[in-house]
Amino acid sequence: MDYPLIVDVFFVLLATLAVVSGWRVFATDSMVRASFFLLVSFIAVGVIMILLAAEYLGVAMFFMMAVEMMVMAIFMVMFMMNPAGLNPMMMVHQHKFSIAAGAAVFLVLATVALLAEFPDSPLPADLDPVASLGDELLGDSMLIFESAGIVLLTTMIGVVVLSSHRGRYGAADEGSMPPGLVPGGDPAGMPEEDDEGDGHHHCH
Amino acid sequence: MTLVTLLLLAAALIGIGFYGALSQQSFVMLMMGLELILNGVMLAAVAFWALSGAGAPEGQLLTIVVMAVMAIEMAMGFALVVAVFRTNQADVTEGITELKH
Amino acid sequence: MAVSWLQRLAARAAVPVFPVRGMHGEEVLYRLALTPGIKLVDSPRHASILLVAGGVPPDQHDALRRVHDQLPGPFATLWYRSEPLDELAGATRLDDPDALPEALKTIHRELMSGKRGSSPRLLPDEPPNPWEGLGDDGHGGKGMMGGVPYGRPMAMNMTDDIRDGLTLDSLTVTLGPFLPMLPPGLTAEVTLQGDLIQSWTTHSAPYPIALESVFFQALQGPVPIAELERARARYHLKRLHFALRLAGLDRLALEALRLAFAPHPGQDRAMALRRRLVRCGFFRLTTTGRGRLDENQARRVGGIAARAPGLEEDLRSRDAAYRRLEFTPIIQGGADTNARWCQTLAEIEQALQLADQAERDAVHTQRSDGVETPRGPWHEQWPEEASDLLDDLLPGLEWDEAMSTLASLDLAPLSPWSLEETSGAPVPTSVEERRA
Amino acid sequence: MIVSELILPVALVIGVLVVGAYLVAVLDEAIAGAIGMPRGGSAWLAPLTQGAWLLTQHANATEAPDWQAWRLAPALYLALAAIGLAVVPFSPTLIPTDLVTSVVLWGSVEALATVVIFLHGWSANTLLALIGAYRYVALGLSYILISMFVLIGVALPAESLQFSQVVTSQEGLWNVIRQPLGLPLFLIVGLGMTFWGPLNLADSRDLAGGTASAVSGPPRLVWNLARAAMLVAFSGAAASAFLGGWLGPWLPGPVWMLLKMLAVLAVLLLIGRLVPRLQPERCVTLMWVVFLPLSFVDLIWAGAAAFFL
Repeated sequence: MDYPLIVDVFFVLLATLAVVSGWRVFATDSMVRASFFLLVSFIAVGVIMILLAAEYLGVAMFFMMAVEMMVMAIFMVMFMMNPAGLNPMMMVHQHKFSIAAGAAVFLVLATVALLAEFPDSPLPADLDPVASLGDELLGDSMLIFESAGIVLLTTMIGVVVLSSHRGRYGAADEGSMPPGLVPGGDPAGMPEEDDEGDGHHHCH
Repeated sequence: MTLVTLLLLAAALIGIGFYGALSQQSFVMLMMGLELILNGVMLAAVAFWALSGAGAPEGQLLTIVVMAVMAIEMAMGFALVVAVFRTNQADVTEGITELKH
Repeated sequence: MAVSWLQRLAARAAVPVFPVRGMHGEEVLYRLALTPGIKLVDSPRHASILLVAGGVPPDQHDALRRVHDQLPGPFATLWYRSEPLDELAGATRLDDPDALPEALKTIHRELMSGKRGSSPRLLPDEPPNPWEGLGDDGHGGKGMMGGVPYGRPMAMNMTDDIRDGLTLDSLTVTLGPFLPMLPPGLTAEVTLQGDLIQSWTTHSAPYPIALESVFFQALQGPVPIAELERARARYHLKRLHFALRLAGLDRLALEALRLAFAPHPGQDRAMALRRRLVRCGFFRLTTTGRGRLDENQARRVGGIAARAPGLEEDLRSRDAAYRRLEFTPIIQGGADTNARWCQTLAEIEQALQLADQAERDAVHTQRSDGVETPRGPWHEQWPEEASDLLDDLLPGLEWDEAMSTLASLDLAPLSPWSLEETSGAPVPTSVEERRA
Repeated sequence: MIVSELILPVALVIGVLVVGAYLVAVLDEAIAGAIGMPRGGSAWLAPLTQGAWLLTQHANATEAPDWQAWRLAPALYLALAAIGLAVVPFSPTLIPTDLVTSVVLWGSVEALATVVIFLHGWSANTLLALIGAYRYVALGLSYILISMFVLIGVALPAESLQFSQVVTSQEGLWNVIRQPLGLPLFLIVGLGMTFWGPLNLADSRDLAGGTASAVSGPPRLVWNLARAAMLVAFSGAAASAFLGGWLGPWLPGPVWMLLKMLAVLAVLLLIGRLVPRLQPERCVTLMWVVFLPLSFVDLIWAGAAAFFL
């Protein structure tokens, strides 16, 4: 399928933007910038999707990722000690191995892309991508779509439980303990050998 | 913009994401690596759908599913970070040597 | 001449003034707020004129220099009843409140047309906290901990969080003395986590505020109750103006101020103001059930803060003249911000009603051994300065709640000078005699 | 072809944004004067003189700001307003960008606005701006959901995610009547995304201007302009989604559209002047406990109405 020249020009620009900002994610000191670089990478890919006629997916990418990266940035601020990047910062492990692994993955996938033969069958001219997606979601693949919905709901509940301050038997940071079976007795349902003390608190 | 160039772009994004996921100590940065991998996967899926799959609707569906996976990954990741941070006061991957409390 | 065309247009803009509220400088600012063509702004970055209203104690001159240097050029300073800093000896000084608006407009015009140069920078343009990072990657310490890279500790939290159990980064800053949301002169060291106040240490008390001379005269002998009560209403209305402006209700804030400056403010206008406040949702949307004082604190602050939770402390009820006017102290059932504003509005109405009644019968006060000031009872001693109770009160509140709590509390000490003396109005002789 | 596909839409969007932003300032000034604020000079001139003053004022620096983000944020916010307005149809033929998924694109503009506003407060590296940024995120994450449900509600009867189809679907009955909850909820979203009036949690007075508290000169002018432009873009979206866009008797379509946009603007600015700023915690509670369930109700209502009518 042949695209007009202007589309190719845009594609080259967007591809460069996507890769450069994707790389800057791991090369910037500021954690907030890192999350927004990732957002830029996603937006560039989203625009490429729109160029590919996937109009719904491209636009959905914008708002999904905007919200997601906003939350990500807030978490960065909360958990990182250098969120603003005022100090140089490099928190990596197995660095050389990771670079090699990343390069290897790229090379393998690139080889596949270059050498494999893919059928050349572009979109039919009369296809309405948005309507086709909608028909699929609420037609043949409804089960998959609804399962995804259920999984998301389960995730929400699980996440709230995991991150909630209140445990079943009291606040998490105070060491929630089940009550005894008899008044004043040992906590119920705790293994005998579980000795309270240093075992849990590893500050690396 | 051909299928090969699109796939090369996807491969580059996946490669960078792979590097990030393996090398970063911080949980949140690690998740960013995973997201970047999924970014490449989605791009590849849409590229196949548009240029090689004759617009089969399952191509778009796959992308939607990947988006859902991303949301789940994010949510679970953050919940883990919060839980680990509560007990260990750290958000680095080495912080979880045991996950019971 | 494109530039001069732009400058001519800029010269016609409403004059953006950042007021530094020094001692006894507030009165003139209320008048400026009602002046068309002058805009009092909240951030020095948004101003072209720094108006220092009232004196600033020497130990706060450094803070004043910092505020001065925050104004973006071109800017000028105007010193109203205040001694310019030594470096700015040539700056305009003015003592006449009536000449102030015109002077501000002239300075702005001259500044825009280039006739007047920008005020010089007073402090060197260098980072206040030089880089002190240590360690391999500049983390500023051993491993990844510690260090003070820019004179501030790394964003790590060593104190326990007080709300959600996540010990996240905290930020310690010094606020005041010229932050427009705080009472003028108040400085505090505050640790914030997001917008949650974790700790608050008051460093210096607010500047004293001046009461109208009629309160001083009431300690000398009988004064007309109408005058006394109108002065009381005016005092509360000015505080209400500040709080309403803070809540984004500019129009009603000005309404409160207009009522305060009206020659014969009637009770009906105060009631109308209260009705409009209720209708626009001020009590439901903006004020909070936070900032609760316990009984000791309420007694210490005195006045409205004491009567709102139900302490019937009011020197007026000892005065037979007030009793003849059927005065009984108003009380509310709560000790929080919301109750304090309800109390304030109720007392404004009550004061204006008493004034109307007293004026009809020309009633004078009968006792002069003590007077109930708007700030609390002034009997044998002054109403006490109570800003240190903020240290207990504010931690745990969000920024917005803390600011509205601060606005609802009247913590400043009373000035030994009357408002008329400090703002340039003719001083009633009795005050002079008393001081002599 | 280039004229009709590139220059005309761009000129239309920029023209409406600039004139609209100016009108927002004039209207706000006029409303302020009408309800009794002291006024010096004419409302028509005030925005121009204020703009000229900001152009002559120098742009300041703070200690170690995130320069790129700090300077980019106002421009990006303005660009978002332009993108938002670009999908608004002015007549069946006069549509700057007739994207098939324009309603979803409007949703993304709202989400990206949150990012940009956060960045504006974050990058200044000063306390009050930072608090404003944090607060705004809490607000932004709340109103985006409400907006999604309300917008799905208008897409239902149109059976399309395209604003022009949404307008066409209102030929019989405007959505403001068909879905009575929709427009009020959407106006709340609009106040949120421009942090105007009661929902001004980002640039509020208790933060001395919040995210804009440390900005002066031309960047502040761009920021103020972008806020006004976003209001204009929002009024366009609201007019097409609920007030029937270009539909109307006697007058040509674009004129109807502009009139409806002005009406929405007037309502928003009036709310901004009359209602106090919400306390942040109460605001978030209201959003999640009252308005979000109401938006569910709105969606169910819209679905039922689309099914039975």
